Amino acid sequence: MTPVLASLRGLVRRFGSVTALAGANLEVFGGEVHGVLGENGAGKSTLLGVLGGVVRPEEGELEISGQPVELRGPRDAWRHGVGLVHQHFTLVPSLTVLENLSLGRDAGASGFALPQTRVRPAAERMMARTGLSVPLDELVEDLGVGDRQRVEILKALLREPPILVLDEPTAVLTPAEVDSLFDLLRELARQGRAVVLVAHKIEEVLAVADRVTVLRRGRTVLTSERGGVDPHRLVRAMVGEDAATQTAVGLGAATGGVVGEASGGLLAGEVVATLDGVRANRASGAAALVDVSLQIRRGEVVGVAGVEGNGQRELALLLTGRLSPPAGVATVPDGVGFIPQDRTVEGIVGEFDLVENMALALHDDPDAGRGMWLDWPWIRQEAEAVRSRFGVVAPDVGARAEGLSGGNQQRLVVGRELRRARDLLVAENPTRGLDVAATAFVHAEIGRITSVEGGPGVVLLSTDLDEVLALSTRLLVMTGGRLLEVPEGSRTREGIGRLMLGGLQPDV
Amino acid sequence: TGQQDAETPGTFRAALLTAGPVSDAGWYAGAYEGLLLLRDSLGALVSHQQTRTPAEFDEAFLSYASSGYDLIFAHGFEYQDAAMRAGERFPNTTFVVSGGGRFADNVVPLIFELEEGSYLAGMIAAGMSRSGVVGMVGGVAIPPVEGTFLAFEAGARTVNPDVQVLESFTGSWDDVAAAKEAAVAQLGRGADVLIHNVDAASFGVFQAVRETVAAGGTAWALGMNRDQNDVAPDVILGSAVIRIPESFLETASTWQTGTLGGRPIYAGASEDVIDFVLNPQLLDVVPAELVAEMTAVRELIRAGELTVPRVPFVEGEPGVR
Amino acid sequence: MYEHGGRTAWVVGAAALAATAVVAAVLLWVGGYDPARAAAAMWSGAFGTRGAFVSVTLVRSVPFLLTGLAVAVAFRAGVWNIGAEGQLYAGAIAAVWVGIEGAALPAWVLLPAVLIAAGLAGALWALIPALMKLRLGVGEVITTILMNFVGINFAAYLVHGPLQEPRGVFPQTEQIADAARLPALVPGSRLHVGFAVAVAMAVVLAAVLRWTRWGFRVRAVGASPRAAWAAGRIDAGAVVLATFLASGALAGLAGGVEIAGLTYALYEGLSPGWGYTAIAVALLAALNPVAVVGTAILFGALEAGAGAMQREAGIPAVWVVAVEALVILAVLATDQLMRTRVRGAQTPGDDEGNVSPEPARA
Amino acid sequence: MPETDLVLFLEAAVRLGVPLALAAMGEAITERSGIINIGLEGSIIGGALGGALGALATGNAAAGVLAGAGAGLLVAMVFALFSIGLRTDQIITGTAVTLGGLGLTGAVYQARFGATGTALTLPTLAPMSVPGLSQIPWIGSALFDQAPTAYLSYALAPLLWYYLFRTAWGLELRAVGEAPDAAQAAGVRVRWVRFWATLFGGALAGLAGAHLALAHAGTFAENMSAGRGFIAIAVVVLGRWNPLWVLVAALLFGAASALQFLLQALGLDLPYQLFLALPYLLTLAALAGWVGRSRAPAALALPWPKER
Ligand SMILES: Nc1ncnc2c1ncn2[C@@H]1O[C@H](COP(=O)(O)OP(=O)(O)OP(=O)(O)O)[C@@H](O)[C@H]1O
Ligand SMILES: Nc1ncnc2c1ncn2[C@@H]1O[C@H](COP(=O)(O)OP(=O)(O)OP(=O)(O)O)[C@@H](O)[C@H]1O
Ligand SMILES: [Mg+2]
Ligand SMILES: [Mg+2]
Repeated sequence: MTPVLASLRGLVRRFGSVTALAGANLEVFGGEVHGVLGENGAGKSTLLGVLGGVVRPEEGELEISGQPVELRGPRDAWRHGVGLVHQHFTLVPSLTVLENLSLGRDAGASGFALPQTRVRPAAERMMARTGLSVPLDELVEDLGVGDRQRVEILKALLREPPILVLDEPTAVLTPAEVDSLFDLLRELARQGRAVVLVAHKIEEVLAVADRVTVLRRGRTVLTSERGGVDPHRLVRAMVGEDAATQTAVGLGAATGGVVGEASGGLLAGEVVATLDGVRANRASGAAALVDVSLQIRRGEVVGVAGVEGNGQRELALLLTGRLSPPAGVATVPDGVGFIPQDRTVEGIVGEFDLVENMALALHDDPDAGRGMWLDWPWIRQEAEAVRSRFGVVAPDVGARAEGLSGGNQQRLVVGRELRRARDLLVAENPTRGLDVAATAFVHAEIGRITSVEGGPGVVLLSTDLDEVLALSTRLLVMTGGRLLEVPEGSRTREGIGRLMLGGLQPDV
Repeated sequence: TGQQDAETPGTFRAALLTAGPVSDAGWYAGAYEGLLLLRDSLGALVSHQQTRTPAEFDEAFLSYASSGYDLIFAHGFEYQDAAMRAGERFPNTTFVVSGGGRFADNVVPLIFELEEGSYLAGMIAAGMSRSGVVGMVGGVAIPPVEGTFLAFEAGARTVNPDVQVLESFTGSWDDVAAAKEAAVAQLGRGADVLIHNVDAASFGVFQAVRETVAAGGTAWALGMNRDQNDVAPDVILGSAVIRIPESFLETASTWQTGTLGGRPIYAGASEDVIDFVLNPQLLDVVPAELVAEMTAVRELIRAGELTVPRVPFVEGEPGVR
Repeated sequence: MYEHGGRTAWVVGAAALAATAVVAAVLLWVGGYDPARAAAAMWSGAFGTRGAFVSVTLVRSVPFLLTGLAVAVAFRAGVWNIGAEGQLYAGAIAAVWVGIEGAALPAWVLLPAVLIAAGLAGALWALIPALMKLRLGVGEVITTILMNFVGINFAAYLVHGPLQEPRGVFPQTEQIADAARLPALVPGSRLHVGFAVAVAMAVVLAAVLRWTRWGFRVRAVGASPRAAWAAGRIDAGAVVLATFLASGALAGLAGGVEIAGLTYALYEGLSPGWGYTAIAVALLAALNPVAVVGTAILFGALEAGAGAMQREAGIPAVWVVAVEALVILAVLATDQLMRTRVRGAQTPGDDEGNVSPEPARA
Repeated sequence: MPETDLVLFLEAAVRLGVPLALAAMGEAITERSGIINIGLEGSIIGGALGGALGALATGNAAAGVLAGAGAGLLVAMVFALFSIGLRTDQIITGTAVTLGGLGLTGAVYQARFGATGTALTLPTLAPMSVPGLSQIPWIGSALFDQAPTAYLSYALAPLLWYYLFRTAWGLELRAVGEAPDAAQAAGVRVRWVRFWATLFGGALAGLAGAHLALAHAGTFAENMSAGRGFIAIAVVVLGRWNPLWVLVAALLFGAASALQFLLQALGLDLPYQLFLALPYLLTLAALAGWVGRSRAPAALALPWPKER
C-alpha cells in the first residue's frame, strides 16, 4: 500500500506567449523515487515549481497527502512537507555555507538563538551519510558550482521533507557523488518519503527511479514503472514519435556511449595558446595553479578532468585572458570562446534580450558595426542564427534571457561562444543542463569545428568523465593546481579516477 | 481672483516674496505680518510666495507683475538683481527690496538699520559680561548679519574697550541644534552674553544659555529681529527689534501718495522702526547706570547725532561703487 | 490584491490618482484651504497659458533635465552617483569664472567655453569619488553625498571670498559678460537655448546608449558586471570611470546652463537640491534619456504649479510641498500599476511574490 | 587643547552624534533587509514634531519621546506601503516621503502655532549622569552625562549587533537583504521582514527627531532636521551596516561637527564655510584610509519580487 503523497492534475501555466505547462500531470507515491524527463523547455522546472510553491498554476489542481492545497509560496510548500532544490542556485552568496543551511529553519520558534549551533552537527552527520562534503564555514560566493550544488542538496535534505523535489541536481557532481546521492535517495524512499528527480541522462534516471514521467511541450506524455520502459521508448516520448528517428544520435550520449568523434586531433595544427610556467592565486592568496605549462593547438580537444576546485577555474580564466598570471607567461589568442561554469552569473545578462546577450560577445567584433557604432540588425541576424541552429526555445530574439529555461540559456551561451571561438574554445561543463539531443549536438559541433582546417583548439573542463573521454584528443587531469598528462593506457574511468584522487591533497 | 476688487478705487494689490518660511517667528514672520497689515489697514489684496532659488525670483516677479500686482515686497537682499530686471520690464509695478543695494524709479531698497539696535545690545552685553567675553551666533554671513555683528561689537567696545567678541556661523537658519552647539562652544570659551542672528534657529542659543544657568553658571542672551523677550524671559536681557509691519505700512502709504521710488528708504531708530527693548522681567538685574547709558545713546541715535557703524552696501553710499 | 490584467490596471491606476487627489483635497480642506482653487492654480501655473508653460514650466525643467540625464547615465552603468548636486555647483563655479574672466572674448568663443568649462568642472568633481571607488574600493554613494556638502560650502566660500562681487558686499559673484549668456530660445520668453542643449543631450545620450559600442558596454556593466567581464571581456573599471566622468560633466553642465541662461551670477543656494530630485526624475523615466525629457518637464510643471498655488490660491509653501509629495506618490503608484499591467498581460499575477522557477541572478 | 576645551568638545561630539546614531542604526537595519529608506529625513522631522506635540500635550518629555518614535514609524509606514506593498521605486518614494514629511510637519506646526510661528519652549529630557562612570576623566562626562536617549543608542548598538549576527531572525534579515529569492525559497517571509525592518528604522529615526526637539534643542522649528537624514544614510555606509561601527561612525561624525564649532569659537580666522565643510572632508579622509571594501546588501533598493 503506497499512499499518493502528491498529485498534480491538469496544470496550465503560461509565461507571456509561451505555454510552459499545457495540462501536465504528476502523481508521486510515498516510497518511490520518481524521475521526470523531458527536453529543454518541456516544462519540468515549471512543474516542479508548482509543487515547490514558487509557480502558481493558472489552471489545475494540486493535492498533497490527499488534501487539495493552494501554495502561496515556498514557505507554504515547506509547511506541507515539500522541499525543492532549484535548478538554479537559491543560496545567499554572502553568507557562509552553514548560515545558508540554517536559513529559514523554524526561526519563528527560536528566533533569539542562533540556529547554526544546532545545524552544524546535523549538517556534519548528513555530510557523512551522503558523501556530499562542503566547507561549512566558507562563504558561498567563494565556492564553485559543484560545492554550491552540494549545499543546495544538503539544505533540502537537512529538513527531511516528506516530499523531496530535486531539479537537475547531478549535472555538476562527480560520478562517485552521484552514486552516493542516489543511494541516499533510495534510502529516503525506503523510509516512505517521496523523491522527485529531474535529470537529463536517461541512464542515471533509470538507475535510481522507480517510476518515470515524461513531459513534452508542457504535457505529460508518459508515466510508467521503470520496468515498463527502455531508453529508446523514453527518448521517443520526449521528442515525439516523428522526430525520434532524427535524434538517434542523441541516444548514444544519453546512455553513456561515445558520440563525438575524437578525430580532430589528427589535424592538430599551429599552437594557438601557450601557458608557460604560470601561477595563479585564489582570492585568499593560496596558490590555485602551480607552475603550469600547456600548449593548445588548433584542432585538438584537450580534456581536463578533475575534482572541482583544483585550479580548473583559474586555468579557464587564464586561457581566456580573463586573468593575467602573477608569474609565468600566458599567450592567448583573440578569437576565444568561453563557456563559463555558471551561466546565470557569467554567461548571460538576465535582463538583456537574446540579441543583447549575443552582443555581449560581439560588441567589439569589427563586423558588429562601423567605428563606434553597433550594427544591431547584423547582431540580430547572428542571434537568430544561434537560436535556430541551437534550437533555443524563446518567443523571439527580443525575449529576455531570464525567461528561458535553464537548458535554453545554456544553448544560447554555447551557441554564441562556439560562434566566436575562431582560435580557441574554453568550456566549463558545456553540456550542463542540456537535454539528450542538445548534448549530442554540442558534442558533434565540437567535433565539427575541430576537424575543419584552421579550426580552433578546444579546452574542455568537465566533471563528466564520459564527456571528457568521448571528446578529448588529449587528456589531462587537474589536481592540486597541477596538470598531469593521462597516459594512453590510463584512458578509462578508473584510470582517470586514480589520477584525480592521487592529487586530491594539494601538495602546496 | 478678485479682478473686480482691483478695479475698486482705493484698493491695490501687494505681494510678498520671502526666501524662507514665514513661520520663523522672526525676519520673515515680520514681513508676513506686514503684508497682513496692508490688507487690514489699507484694504490691499495680498499674496505671498516663498521662493528658494535665484532662478525662481525672476519667475515670481514676472508672475506677480504680469498679473497686475502694484507693489511687491521682496524681503531680502538676494532679490535685488532680479528686482532690477523686473523693474525694467514692468515700469508700472513698484518693487521694494528689503536690504537691497540698487535702485531705480520703481525699485526701492528698504534698508532696516538694525545695526542701531544691535549697537545698543552690544552695550548691554559688554556691561553685563563678567568674563569680558561676549559671543555672536549667526546663520549665514550675509550683509544684514555682518552689519549687526559689526555694530554689536562697536557698541560693546564703548562700554568695555577690552571686550573679546566671538563669532560663529552655522550655515543654516533652521538648524536649532547647530545653533545651540555653536552657542555652547562659545559659552565654553568663556562668553557669558550671547547675541544671535540665526532667525528660526535662535531658540538653540537661548537653550544653551538656559542650560548654563541651570548648571549653576551665569549667562545671558539677547534677542534679535523681533521682540523675543518673552521667548525665554529668564535669560533674555533685551532684544534688538525691527518693526517690519509698521515699516511696510509706511512704505505702502508713501507709495499711495506717489512719492516712492528713485532712492532708498532708510528705516532706523529715528523712524521708530528699529529699537532696543529691555526685558521688563529682568530689569532688576541690569544695573541702572548701564540702562541709563544705553538709553542716552539711543536718544542720540534717534536724534541723528550718533552714527552707528554699518557695512555700506547701497549704491551711492560712501565706499560703494 | 495585486491581481489585475487588462483593463483593471487602468481602473486601479485611475483609482490611485483619485485616491491621492482625495487625500490631498481632504488635507487642504482640513487646513482651511480651497482644494478646487488649489488644483486650478496648480494647473494654470504649469500649463494654463503658453507663457506659463514656456517661461516657467520649461525653464524649471532644464536643471532637472540635465541632472536627470547625469543620474540616468550613471545608474545605467551601475554607478550610484548621488553627487549631481555637488557636480552642479562645480559646473556653476567654473561657468561663472570663465564667463567673467573671458569678457573680452566674442560670444562664439566665450559661450561654448563657459559650457565646456562647466562640464569639465563637473567631471573633475566626479573624478574624486570615481578614483576613490576604483582605487580604494570606497562606495560612491557615500563619497558623492559627502562631495555635495563640500561643493555647496565651497561655492558659498567663493561667493563670500575670492569670487565675490568687486564691491565686496553681497555674497554673490559679478554678473557674467553678455557674450557668455545663452540667448532666448523662444523670443520674448524666459526660455533660453539651454533647454535645446539639454534636449539635444538627451537625444545624443539615448543614441549613444543604444547604438554605440561604448553605450552597450555601459549597459552591460550596469546590468551585470560579472557577466560583462566574463562573457564580454569588458573592462568594468574603464567603463565605470568614463561613465562617472560623463555623468559629472552633465551635472556640471546643468550648473553652467543655469548660470549662463538664467541667473548670470553665482549665488549661495543656487540649487535647492536639483541633484537629489534628479534621481527621482531619472528613475521615473526608467533611466531612459528620452523619457527623462518628459519626467523633467513633469517635475518642472510640478514646481511651476507649486509656485502658482502659493500665489493664486494663497496656500502656504509648506502645504504646497506636502501636495507635491502626494503628486509624486500618485504618479509613482500609477506608473507602477501601469507597468504591472503591461507585464501582467504576459504574466498573470502571483501575489506571494512568486518568481520564475529559474530566477536569473544578477 | 586645554582640558576643559577637550571635555566640552567631546560632550558636544556625543550630543551631535546621538541623533545620527539613532537614525543610522535604524537605517542600518532597514538597509540590511534590502530597503533603502531615504525618506528618513521625513521620519526625523516627524519625530521631532511628534515629540514636541506629545511633550506639550502630556507635559512629559518621556511621553514626547514615545510619541516621536510613533510619528517616525508612521512616516516610515507610508514609505513601506508604497515601496514594499506596491513595489514603487524606493529612491523616488523616499524623496516624496521626505518632501511630504517636511511639508506636513510644517503645515501641522503652522496650523497649531500660527502662520508666523511661535518659539516653543518644550519640556526637556534632562541629562542623567551615571554615577561613577561620569567621573571618568576626559570622557566620563561626555559619554555618561547625557540625555537618556544617548544611553538608548549605546544599548541598541550591541543589541542590534547581536540580533543581526547572532540570532536566527537576524540571519533571516540579512538573507532577505542579500538574496530575497533565496531567502524566500528557504521559507522566509521576505516582505514581512522588510516591512518591519522599515518600520523599526522609522521609529528609531523618529526617536532621533524627538531627541533633537526634546533633549537637544528644547524646541521645534520647521526643517530642524536640517538634512540629518541624508547624513545618517552616509553614516550607515561609513559604519558598514554594522550597528557597532555605525555608532562609532555617528560619534565620529558628531566629533567632526563639534570640532567645527570649537574651532570657530576659538576665533580661528578662516572662512567659516571651510569649517562647515570640515565634517564631510574628515569623513572622506576617513573613508580613504578605511581599508578594505565594504559592500552594500546585494538586493538593496531593488523592488521585490522582481516580476509580478
Ligand atoms: N519566468 C518565466 N518567464 C518567461 N518564460 C518562462 C519563465 N519560466 C519558464 N518559462 C518558459 O517556460 C518554458 C518551460 O520552462 P521550464 O523551465 O519549465 O523548462 P524545463 O523543462 O525545466 O527545461 P530545462 O531542461 O531547460 O531546464 C520555457 O520555454 C521557458 O522559456
Ligand atoms: N567582475 C570581475 N572582474 C574582474 N575579475 C573578476 C571578476 N569576477 C571574478 N573575477 C576574478 O576571477 C577569479 C575567479 O573568480 P571567482 O572567485 O568567482 O571564481 P571561483 O568560483 O572562486 O572559482 P574556483 O572554481 O576556482 O573556486 C578571481 O581571481 C576573481 O578576481
Ligand atoms: Mg529546468
Ligand atoms: Mg571557486
